[in-house]
Amino acid sequence: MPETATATATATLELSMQGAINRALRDSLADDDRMLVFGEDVGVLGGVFRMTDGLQAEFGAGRVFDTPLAESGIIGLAVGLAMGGWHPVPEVQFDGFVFPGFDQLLSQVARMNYRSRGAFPMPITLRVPSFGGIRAPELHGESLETYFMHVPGLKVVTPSNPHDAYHLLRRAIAMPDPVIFMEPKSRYWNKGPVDPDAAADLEGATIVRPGRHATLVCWGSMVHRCLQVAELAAEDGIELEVLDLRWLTPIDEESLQESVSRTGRAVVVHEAPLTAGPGAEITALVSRLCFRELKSPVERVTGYDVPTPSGDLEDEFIPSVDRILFGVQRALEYRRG
Amino acid sequence: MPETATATATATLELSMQGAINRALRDSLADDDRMLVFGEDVGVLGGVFRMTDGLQAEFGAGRVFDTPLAESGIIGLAVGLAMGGWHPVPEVQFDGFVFPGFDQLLSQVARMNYRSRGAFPMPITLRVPSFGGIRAPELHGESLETYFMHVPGLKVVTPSNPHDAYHLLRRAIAMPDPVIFMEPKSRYWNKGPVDPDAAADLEGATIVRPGRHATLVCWGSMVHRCLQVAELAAEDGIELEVLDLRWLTPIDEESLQESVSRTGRAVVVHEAPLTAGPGAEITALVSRLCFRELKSPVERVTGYDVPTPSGDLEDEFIPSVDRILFGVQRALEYRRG
Amino acid sequence: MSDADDELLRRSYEHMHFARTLDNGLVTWQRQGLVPAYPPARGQEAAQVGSALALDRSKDFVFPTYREIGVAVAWGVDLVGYLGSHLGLWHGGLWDAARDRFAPLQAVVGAGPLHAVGWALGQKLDGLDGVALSYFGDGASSQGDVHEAMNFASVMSAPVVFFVQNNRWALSVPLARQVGGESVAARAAGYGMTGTVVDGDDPIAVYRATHDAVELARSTGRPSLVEAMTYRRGPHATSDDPGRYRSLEDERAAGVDPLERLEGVLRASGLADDAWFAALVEAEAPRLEALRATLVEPAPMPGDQMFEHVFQSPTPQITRQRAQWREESEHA
Amino acid sequence: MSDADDELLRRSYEHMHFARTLDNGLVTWQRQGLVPAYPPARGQEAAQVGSALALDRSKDFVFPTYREIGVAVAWGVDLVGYLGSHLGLWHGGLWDAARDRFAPLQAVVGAGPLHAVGWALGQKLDGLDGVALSYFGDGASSQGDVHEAMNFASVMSAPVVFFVQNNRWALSVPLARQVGGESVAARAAGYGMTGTVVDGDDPIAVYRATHDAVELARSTGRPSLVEAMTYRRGPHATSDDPGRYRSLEDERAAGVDPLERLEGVLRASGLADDAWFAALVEAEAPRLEALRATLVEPAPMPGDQMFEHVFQSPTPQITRQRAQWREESEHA
Ligand SMILES: Cc1ncc(C[n+]2csc(CCOP(=O)(O)OP(=O)(O)O)c2C)c(N)n1
Ligand SMILES: Cc1ncc(C[n+]2csc(CCOP(=O)(O)OP(=O)(O)O)c2C)c(N)n1
Ligand SMILES: [Mg+2]
Ligand SMILES: [Mg+2]
Repeated sequence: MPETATATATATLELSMQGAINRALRDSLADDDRMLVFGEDVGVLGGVFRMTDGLQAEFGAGRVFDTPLAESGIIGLAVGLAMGGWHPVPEVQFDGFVFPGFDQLLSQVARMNYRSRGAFPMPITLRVPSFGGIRAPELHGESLETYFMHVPGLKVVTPSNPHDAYHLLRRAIAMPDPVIFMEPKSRYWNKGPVDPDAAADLEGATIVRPGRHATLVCWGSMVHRCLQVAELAAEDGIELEVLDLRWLTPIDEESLQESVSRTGRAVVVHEAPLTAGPGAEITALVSRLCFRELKSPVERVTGYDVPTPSGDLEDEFIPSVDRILFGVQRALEYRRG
Repeated sequence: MPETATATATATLELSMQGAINRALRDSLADDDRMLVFGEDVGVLGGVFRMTDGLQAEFGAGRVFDTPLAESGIIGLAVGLAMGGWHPVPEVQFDGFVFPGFDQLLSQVARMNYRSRGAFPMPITLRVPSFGGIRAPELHGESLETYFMHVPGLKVVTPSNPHDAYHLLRRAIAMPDPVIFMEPKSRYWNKGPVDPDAAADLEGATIVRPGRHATLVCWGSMVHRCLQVAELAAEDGIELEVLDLRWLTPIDEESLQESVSRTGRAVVVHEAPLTAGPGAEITALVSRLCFRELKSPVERVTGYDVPTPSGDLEDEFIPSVDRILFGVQRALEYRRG
Repeated sequence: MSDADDELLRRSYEHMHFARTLDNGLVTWQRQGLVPAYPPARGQEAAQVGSALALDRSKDFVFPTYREIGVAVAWGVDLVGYLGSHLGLWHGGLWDAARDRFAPLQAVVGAGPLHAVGWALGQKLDGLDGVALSYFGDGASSQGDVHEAMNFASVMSAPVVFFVQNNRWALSVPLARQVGGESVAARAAGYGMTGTVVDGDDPIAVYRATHDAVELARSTGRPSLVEAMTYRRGPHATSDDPGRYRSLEDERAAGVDPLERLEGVLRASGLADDAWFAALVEAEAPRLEALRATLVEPAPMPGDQMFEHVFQSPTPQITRQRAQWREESEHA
Repeated sequence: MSDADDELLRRSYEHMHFARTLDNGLVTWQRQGLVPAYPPARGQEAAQVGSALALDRSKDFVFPTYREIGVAVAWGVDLVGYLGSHLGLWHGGLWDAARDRFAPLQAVVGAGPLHAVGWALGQKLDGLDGVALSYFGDGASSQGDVHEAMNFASVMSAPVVFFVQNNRWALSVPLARQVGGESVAARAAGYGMTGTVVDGDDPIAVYRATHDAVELARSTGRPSLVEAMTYRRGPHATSDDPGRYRSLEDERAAGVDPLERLEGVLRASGLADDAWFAALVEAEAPRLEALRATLVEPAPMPGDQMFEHVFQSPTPQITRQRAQWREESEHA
């Protein structure tokens, strides 16, 4: 059930990420009357995750509407609407169902501004409930960072907490370029403070816990887990820095370099499969940017090179606290030469 | 115009890559009566690149046939045929038109063996004319390595010369798993010796030119260019090793490690855009496997993070001899600390 | 009515009733925490059972979605294996899909029909006369893949029957906002094939329409489409709350439940009496209990199964990752 | 015939003739090495010009494929810019696609119709009465996207006209192996919309059918489909050799060339005489020569344009790559 925002004495609200995203959509719809929300079941139902709850009632079926069940159609429709000067914010119901819309996304959304030499900007924010962790059916728990990051013309962002979710989504919607907004569905119902008026510092990455022995590089669903790991490691006197990248395109190379140069070691954590995963790019960047400072090879703790397995096996697939700790240990125990 | 194979005194033939691929298809069709070839314009016409020339005439329209113009249909058809015990070898006419078939490729071809716990193997070889260099229209010159490499359940291979093309294709077709066969279309018409009976040593990567100052890591269309670079560098006394990876899934990590550990420096060259490109994985691997031996950060000389541009700009986009030489120079001139 | 028809009526009822019993059981077990999630087929039993019975188990092949429990029951799929998917043990399910000629569950709406076309084309190439039955919904009809499947089947003359369960809802979206023209069967003519609308709550009507379509495919190789008009009487899945998007009036417009209807027919025609119905319910109890027992303590899926089926011939990377997984799980 | 019809006949001929002249020119210039590749529209001029003239240049919007030179001519697109795409200067072309209400060339067969639907839906949401004209071919009709576009347009009532140039070939594949049922227009009914077949070699018939479809869309918001039956009289593109897949008989079955046919009508009805035709040809010469001149020495496309349009707001990565590109090109 969607919750109602409960205002505290200050402007800070206690919201789940679902509440924060719902509110960001509502506030953006109110501010920008060219913005449209559409997708499968986002209208009357309010979305299978209730992200669009109440929006059709408030803004009408012209601004917030259900489409037929066809992802290529949804994304292609967004292209045409953007060509007509609208700001589409479509939803794809689950990560794995971006694939049927892949051609429209890669060949059209990402290229129309280019193809038209700027005559048709594509201010489209595609919301994609992402990653695993809810023991869902097949193709409802995919981590598609790589597929998005490799596409020239797309920007990619993912929040790890309600406050960032609110502000990053509002920022994405306001941007003149297409943005893939990856929502960590396993964190939808976790609450946190949201200050709608304090948008500071959402440009790049952010250090969510400072440390000095190694940097855990993460985003979205894995940030909370990395914080748990850091807490456990601290009991053994190991101080891990946790860097929440937030933006996967563009990657905040400066923050990455600054942190890892300081700690000398990095462990990248993600749910996506290892090979050619998002961690490959981050590892390549760190290996170059911190070449002199790196005391050990960058560790990657990731999903395996297997299809996201069924619910019963999901905990074996998604990086666990233990697996991340093993990665940290490998990094710390490495001795050069 | 397709050529006729001209047998020399020995068993070695002088064939273009087009001729070698055409012959590999023919020989495989002859050996395996469950094999089927289909796609857009592959039947009567013999393919826009004449790869399937003469095959329908020889094997009939039941084994080699034209489909309607729909890539998802072509790939989905292959899945059903494989479920019925056939060995489909479909063609997608150009790289960029894999995208409309992406869902069937990722969610079905790559997963059906897994989903069915081996009840339905997918011995499908998908031929994809790939990479740029022929000044073609939009989406006819894409480099999709990353999109394929990141998919659990797919194998990926690309030849750089006619002999490898013949044997790698025959091997791919004979494999019980789905293989993406990326054909370097800019090399289709270059001739070379093909010995159909000598299939030795096609498992992993191969050193196509030995050297000792740095390793150029490349595959497909870029191998020839890297050889040119090595030749030029040799005039200046710089001995570059050229490693043709051939298999992008699985990557031959041993050969990579052996070569770069020896030379101490690596330059990865590919046409695909930089970010999250195939070079990211290779850089990540090398940075880990050769951590102690690397004298400089791995260089990546790649396409830029822009959509493959039109013919007039293609030479600016695809790594040129000069740009590769700049990369080599950066690697060689790097001084640690 | 012939004896064969009488027998068909009784067999249909048996399968439909057991499908309903199992469906109800799964919804209950989901509430009890034994099953993570389940998409009920309530109301669609006549369409599912009637169509399944029209096939030849020895040569035809079923391509299901995720809601075909009635088909699975009538077809005789190993139900413990079938439930493996809904239990979260293995996405595609755990029955032997090749032996049972019943493809793994398909999570991608609209992706299956192309597989049916490919399989059917293979039959033709092999000179065999098997027919593929492709199940999908009114919502799925919107997907591009379904169009491509129908066009391919027509152009290539693949012996496939496209069987649409039009249950009037695709999750929360009603037929009128899903299907331009509001009839999937009306699309068939545009592909040069027959489209038949049938009362999907009457198993005999469904059986006949499907049987005709299967015979057409078997004898001529031509595809066709059967649209069974029915109603999704339950939620989309156990996590869904239909009250948010449809009213009780909506639901009442569905008419009499197909099981009640068939019970009436059986009683009115004297084909079954109280004793027959009581015996049927009694015979179901142990079957249901046996299935429930497997849910209470399902055999856990070993983690290494995750690596086992990625390839027929695994890569060194998979082998290494599997070893690392084992090492880390043992030492954790 | 009314004066307006007379005028329409003459205007159609003018545009069709210039489109043909330019088309011929491009084929020649391709052989001369001035143009890398070109897909001729030969034979489709009546379909293209007749449909384009039925639109309102001030409010409607054209979504072309890659073969619509006749539409571009009739619509008045800046032709130097239009040729930019075929010259390899810029994929989408170099005219101002927003100002000219003529979308960039579309290389992905079947991708455009969804854009037309989106644009048309936007008109409706804006309370405007513009109509989108979506061009595509018989081959494109096989793509899933085209199905999704028609269904979306119908369900959402988007004012769009799907205009199919059925030129009987999709590269080497003939209609019968492409379109199940062999009629794209026959598909329209299945979406609850009108489908009209029209003689695509008669510009007036095409004009009228398109005009009706546009008026229907403008006044009711309903989409519809017009299928113009024509013939691709040239190769698929300059690189193609149709002799490999079709015979001269095939080609002769196409009937009289639409330009010759229209010339006959104009002469027979006394609407044009030798002098009129001669004047027309004479007026074309300088236009053609001016275009040729731009091809002989096209303004080179600066390399940094590659980076310029990736984003409206570029990333640091793009900016850095652009700088590196400049440095390396200058020092190379
Ligand atoms: C490609 C894809 N998009 C979205 C979904 C999410 N989803 C699952 S079932 C469903 C509705 C399907 O409706 P219909 O085809 O009518 O079948 P029914 O559920 O009524 O049996 C949706 C939207 C999905 N599984 N696959
Ligand atoms: C998605 C996609 N697949 C394949 C191609 C290659 N291709 C370009 S045009 C063409 C034939 C198109 O036929 P049709 O739609 O009838 O248009 P026509 O060429 O006859 O004008 C093909 C196969 C493409 N451009 N896009
Ligand atoms: Mg339904
Ligand atoms: Mg055509």
